[in-house]
Amino acid sequence: MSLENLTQDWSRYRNGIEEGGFHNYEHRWGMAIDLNACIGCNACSTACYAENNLAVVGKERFSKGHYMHWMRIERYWDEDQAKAEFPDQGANFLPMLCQQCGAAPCEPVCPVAATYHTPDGLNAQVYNRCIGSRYCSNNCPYRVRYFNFWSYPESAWPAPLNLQLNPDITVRDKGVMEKCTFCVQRIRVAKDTAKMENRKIKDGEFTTACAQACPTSAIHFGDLMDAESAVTKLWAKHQVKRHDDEGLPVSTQHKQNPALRGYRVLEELNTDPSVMYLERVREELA
Amino acid sequence: MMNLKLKRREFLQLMGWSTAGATLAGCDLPTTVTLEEGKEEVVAYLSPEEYVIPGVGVWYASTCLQCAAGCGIHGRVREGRALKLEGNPDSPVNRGKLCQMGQSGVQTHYNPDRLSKPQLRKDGKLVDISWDEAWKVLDEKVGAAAKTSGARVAWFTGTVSGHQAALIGEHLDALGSRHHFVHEVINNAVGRAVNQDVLGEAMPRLALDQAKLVLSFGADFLGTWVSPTHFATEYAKFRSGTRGVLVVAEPKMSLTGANADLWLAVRPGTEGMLALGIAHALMQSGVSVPDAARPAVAAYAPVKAAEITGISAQRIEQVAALLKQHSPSLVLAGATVEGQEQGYQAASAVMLLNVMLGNVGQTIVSSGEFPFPQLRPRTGNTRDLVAFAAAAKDKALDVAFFYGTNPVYTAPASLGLAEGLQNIPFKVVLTQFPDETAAQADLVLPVASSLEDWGTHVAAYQPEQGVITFQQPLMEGLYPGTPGVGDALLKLLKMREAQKYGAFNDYFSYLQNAVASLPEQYKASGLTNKQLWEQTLQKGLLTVDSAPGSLKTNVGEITLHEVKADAEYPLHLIPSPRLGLWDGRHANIPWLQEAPDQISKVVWDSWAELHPSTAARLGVREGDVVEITSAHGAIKVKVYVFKGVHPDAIAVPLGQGHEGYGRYANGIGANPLKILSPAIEARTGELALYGTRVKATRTGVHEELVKEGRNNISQRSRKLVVTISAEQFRRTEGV
Amino acid sequence: MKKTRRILGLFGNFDEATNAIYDIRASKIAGLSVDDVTLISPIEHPDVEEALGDRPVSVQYFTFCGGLFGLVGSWLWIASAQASFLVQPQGGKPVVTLVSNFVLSYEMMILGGVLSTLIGLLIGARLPSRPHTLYSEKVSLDQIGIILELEDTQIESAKNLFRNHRVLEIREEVMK
Amino acid sequence: MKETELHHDKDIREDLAWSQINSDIMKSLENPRRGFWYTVIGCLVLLAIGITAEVLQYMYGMGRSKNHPHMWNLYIATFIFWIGMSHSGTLLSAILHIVHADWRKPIYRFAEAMTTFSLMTALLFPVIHLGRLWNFYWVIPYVPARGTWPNFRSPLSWDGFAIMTYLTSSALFLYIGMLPDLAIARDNTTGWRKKLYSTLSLGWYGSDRQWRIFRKAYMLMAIFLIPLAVSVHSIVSSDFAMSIMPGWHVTTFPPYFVSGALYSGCAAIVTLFILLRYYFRWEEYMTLAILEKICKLTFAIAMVWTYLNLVEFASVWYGHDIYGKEVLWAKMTGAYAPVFWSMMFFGSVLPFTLAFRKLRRHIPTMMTVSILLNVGMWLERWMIISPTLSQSFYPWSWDVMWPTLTSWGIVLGSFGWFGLLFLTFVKIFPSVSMYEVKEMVYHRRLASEKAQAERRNTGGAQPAFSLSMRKEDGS
Repeated sequence: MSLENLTQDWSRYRNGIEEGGFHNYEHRWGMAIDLNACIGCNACSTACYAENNLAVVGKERFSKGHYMHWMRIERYWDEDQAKAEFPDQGANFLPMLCQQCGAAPCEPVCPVAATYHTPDGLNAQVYNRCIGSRYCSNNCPYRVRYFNFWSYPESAWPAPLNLQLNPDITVRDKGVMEKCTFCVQRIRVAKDTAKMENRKIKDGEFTTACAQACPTSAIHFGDLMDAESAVTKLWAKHQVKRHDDEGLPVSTQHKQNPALRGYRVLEELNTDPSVMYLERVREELA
Repeated sequence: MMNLKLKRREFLQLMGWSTAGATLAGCDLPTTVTLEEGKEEVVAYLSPEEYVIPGVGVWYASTCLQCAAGCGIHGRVREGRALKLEGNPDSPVNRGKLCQMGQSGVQTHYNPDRLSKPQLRKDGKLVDISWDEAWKVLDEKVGAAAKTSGARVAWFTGTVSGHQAALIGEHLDALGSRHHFVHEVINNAVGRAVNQDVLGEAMPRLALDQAKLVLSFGADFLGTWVSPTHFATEYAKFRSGTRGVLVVAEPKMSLTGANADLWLAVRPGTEGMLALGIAHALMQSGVSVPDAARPAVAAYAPVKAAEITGISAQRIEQVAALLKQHSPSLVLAGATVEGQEQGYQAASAVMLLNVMLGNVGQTIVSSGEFPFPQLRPRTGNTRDLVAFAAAAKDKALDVAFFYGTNPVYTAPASLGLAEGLQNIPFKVVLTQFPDETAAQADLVLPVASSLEDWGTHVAAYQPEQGVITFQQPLMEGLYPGTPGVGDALLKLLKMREAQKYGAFNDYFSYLQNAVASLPEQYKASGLTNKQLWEQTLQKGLLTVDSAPGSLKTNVGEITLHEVKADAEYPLHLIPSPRLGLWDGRHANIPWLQEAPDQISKVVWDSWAELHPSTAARLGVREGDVVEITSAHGAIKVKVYVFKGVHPDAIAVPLGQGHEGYGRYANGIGANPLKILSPAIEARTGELALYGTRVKATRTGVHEELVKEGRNNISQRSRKLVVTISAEQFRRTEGV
Repeated sequence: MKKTRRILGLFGNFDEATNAIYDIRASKIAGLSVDDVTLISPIEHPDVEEALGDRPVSVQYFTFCGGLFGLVGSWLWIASAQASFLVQPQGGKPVVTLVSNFVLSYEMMILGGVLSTLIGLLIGARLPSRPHTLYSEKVSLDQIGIILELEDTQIESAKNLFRNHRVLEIREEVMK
Repeated sequence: MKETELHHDKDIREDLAWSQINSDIMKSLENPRRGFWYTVIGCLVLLAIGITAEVLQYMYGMGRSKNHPHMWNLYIATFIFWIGMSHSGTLLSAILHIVHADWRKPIYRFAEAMTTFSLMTALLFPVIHLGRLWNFYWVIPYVPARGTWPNFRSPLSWDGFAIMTYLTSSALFLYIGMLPDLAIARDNTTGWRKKLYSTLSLGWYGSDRQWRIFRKAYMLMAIFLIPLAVSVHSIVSSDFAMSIMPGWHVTTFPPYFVSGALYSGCAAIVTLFILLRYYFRWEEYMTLAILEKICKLTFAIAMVWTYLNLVEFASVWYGHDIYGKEVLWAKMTGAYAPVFWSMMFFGSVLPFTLAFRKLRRHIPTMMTVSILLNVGMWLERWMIISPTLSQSFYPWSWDVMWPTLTSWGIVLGSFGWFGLLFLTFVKIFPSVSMYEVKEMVYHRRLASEKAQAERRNTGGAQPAFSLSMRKEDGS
């Protein structure tokens, strides 16, 4: 390590501050999930199981919270209907996955830097480096990190079920934390293909398993650095801004039009999520 | 050229293309068909070619058989293994999307409990035998039956269509039998009957995206009704732009109900009265009522309907007003309406609303007639189950083939099917898994999974006109020797009519020939047969346009009787289907067992949904085990207290309670179908699945109900899901 | 003249020993200064040490340097480790994070201080070593010893001086 | 009667002969009461249970003891408990040393040993709780093979630094303070013990030079140890305070942790004080007067802890942070409410027994109370961790969890481990500082001499006290 190297890195860091971020991002993967369209059907969750080699844990372990679904559908009932006899507006469904926070609370607490930020803006988990202190999960406000409490490779895929495992990614062993990766294996393939063909990644060229499966197309995935991508346009349309867009403090949202539906979950915690939700819409019939 | 000398009509019938009297041009039949490498991402199947690069997945188009909706799929194959299924964007049914059941096709395929060897009952026990022996036994037994009375041979299947249906038909014809029983628990047979009678078409196209308001009476079109994935894609359009309003009236909240703008907990069995009440309110506001229905409508003023249904008169009037305001609308009747003893009448009352509101022709349009009757889907129902049980009891059958259905599991105990089966001397079950029916079989023939097999399918609900979807193997069979269903059928046919089918080595060549002999008018011009075959496999489907007809509006007389209270059995049992386990056929798929139910979020279990007031009356809370007793049996289920169920109802989901369906399904929960009464829908002869009365009693046992998010049903004033009004949405994003 | 002899006198209490040292200080024995006196005692005793006069102790310099080294060294070490491990930018936080480095440097300052104090102690106290050849086990019990380094000629007067102060035991040896 | 009471009120009798001190203390290396051996057997059994549990957990996975979202609970709670335990020994010893409180002298040695051993026990827990404990060394900032350093931002790696520093420093402090006693042991033993003590005493012979440097170095270490001890527990608290979780992200956590640590440490000193006094018949050294002093100190710290508790509640209450308030409310009324109120009772009400002289001097009562206080402190650690994990920002994941048998087994094992270490220590090393007790006796004697002289009011020469007066009297 030369002194020059050190100072260069320092200057990069300093410049990063002025620009409002610490990376020279090429891509910044992001999502928009339209709760007006989401019907809570679980297709995304199953797609995630198929794509990402998620283990099925069984009833007993599920009851202890040892489940591994990176994508889960939460279902809430309206609070103001708590006293009503029937829920007269249906349920509130919320697909919840890793929010790939820009200022992720899980990242700085890992003692071995197994969870870190990629230059793509992803919140990555290095399985091989993980020692399983589970601090990241404790510090995740969304509780979207899942821990391999057991050795699932031994139990979750009795032959020939194991033939279904996606060879593009690993099967995690016991003692390792895992979570949604925005289907990083697909991102890799798309990047490599684009590089080989000497072009930029096209919007819609690939998508995550959940977005692909969603019957109502409620999930939109794309590159927030690509001004032409559908996701960027949705974010812009709903006036939701990232931390680095204008160097804003994360929680400061300058929505000129508060009627627009974009928001991010637990935004007030300054985690700067990469997933924007669009508010659910219901007819006011009561 | 084939050596076969057949009359053209006979030949077309052989290939499944017989039509009602059309004359056809000649056709050239290829002797051999080869496939070229796929030029696009989606390619035709063949054993590894140069486009198969280790480490790079190749996608093949096929058809999903997890339910009968006929979604097109793309399967990702790498190193000879099928890895993942996604929707086929070319399919008009699912437009590139796929539900969780469809995606779980890989787990059906790779299921560790799959059978690999045929089994024969010897000395009362099923023992593994060789394939040769299996075919020999089959030939002997069926041959013997054919000699005495071929009419005593029956097929008992789930919904089948395409060339599979054609071959089953051929097989029965060859034997001189007419016994093709088609059974599905989750069906819309009564609705089809109503459609047929009122509209003149059993399954017209429903333009959900054109509707401004959808009023669903228990039609869970996002979950389990007809073609859920298709309707979900349509729902997205319905909810964007001007944003349609969704009103759902049902006794137990379904997935569709959970997405409603207005959910009405209607008293079980009174949906027809509610529809008539709404019709009455519409009539009062000046909407004309067809003459035949007028007495029925007049009898149910909103106040009276309110009394019967438990929905307030204001609500009824509000819904009527909404229907008038948002035109065109679409009114749907689902299983809770149809599954009553007067289900046909109730569904007619619902259809009446469509007629009154002028939806027929706008949001309900003709889908035209599928040109090839042989390939048309034989849609499942429960009438055939009743009939089959009766035939079995009457010792009317000697040989029965079972495929694609598990009647021993789905039949109510009161039908006495399991005992009846004892009267059938030779039962052949074609199945992937050892299931409850296979356990009763005399010969169990393992068949290839849907990812190993060839096939053509025609969906009962055609969103666009006439589509034959193609199924092709994504990989080599896991268990060599296991035949595809088509291969097995061909083999059976060859035993009977060797001269007719001898030319086809296998189902693959049969299908190739079938495509090649497709009547010219349905072929895209300028394609050779080879190109046509490849293109068909690449797209996964073949479009056979047929001119749409026009729909009638023949509303008949509607007579509804009051639903009487039952003092001994005060509760209505709702055997509610789940998008996931479906009718129980997917209970052996670990992903689906572990996927929380969309509404209750319970995993790996059965539960009984009880309204808090009912639960309080019984003195039970969540996790308490109750015994649900009908006049025909009892089951024990854990309670799930839930406001989305009518106080007079107790809902138990379908799918669990298996006894012989592999490691993931056995010993979990209970099967509510078992305790159903054999009540019959008066007009159609269908089982009234929702007409069983039960009582629930505490057992004093308490077990944890395993579910997600168990400690919270509300957001606790956090901004997780935010709801805004549709008015605001239309202002900012409306079209 | 070369000091060739060592003599140990054991005393029953501190007063006698103190007085004996004062006597030596007062040059009761020609050519013997207080610098030739080593006191060995079972407990530390500031009064006796007063009699011996100032003898410099330098362990605090070790401590200071060690603490400073711990502080600065660990800061540089951690900062350079962070700067060369660029995968670390995390949670929207900079590469070299002041807060955590402050905490770690603080700990390292203490560790450096403690370790160098130990080193200072060992160097200053000439440890580890063998116990003094004239060492008596009674010193670890309840007696106080005075060791003098003497020329041959001074032996007798030293013994007399000890005896004047009720010495309990006298040992002597020839230095090599 | 009156005289004996008066006698007991002294921290130590000034007429103890130095040689008797040596022999009384050195006897502890040879013949304790039988109860000592029963305790050793008990500890071995506990350790065996712990090892069995750990082996099971290692083989099958963390699912035997942990749940989502309770990623930490019993292990980290017990980790904090042991860290806390380690605080009193060295910290009190250092503070009392600086202020020249003589009554520290008979009790500081075992208290420091307790520090070192409870740290060694505490260190096990972060390793045991790792999902892949065989990779624990990745936390250590060794020269990296692939350019992978540990994450210096993580409070967990701060923990590593702080605890290693603390363990090194307190072990050294213990060792340095023991040097003169090791020399005594060397002079009074034979065989392997002699060899051992000869090596360990480094050739200490008590010259004035050695004593001067020793005094200074010991004082410097004591000065370092005070901020160190405070910082260590602050850093442990930052595992929580530096997170964003409601109920953890609390500014009062560092002092709260430190006070809790001192509290449990003091209570543990009382327990061990009573045990050692009993095992080794050290009534002369571990006097009731000293016990009373520790008890008073414990009481004071209990009140500080209570106050900080209340301040934490109040600051959450005034803060209007709904998440924090929810957690606080859940602590008081939720599933863990029985634990919470037991903690409040043991931590804030029970110490009032220490305010009564009669009770303070009643050994069985003090034994019971001191153990219960530590139970209370253990519950406090549980209450710090679990309510936040069971109920944080995300209501969907709320869940209550209780420890499993496996985790209880490992916790029991840690007590066995600590016990064995400690019992081994007291059999090998003098657990009362002989040289300092001599100092103490000497100082008291000088003081009483002075007082007598003043009483007599005469200017004449004083008869010199012999250091071995009592022995002479006896002969």
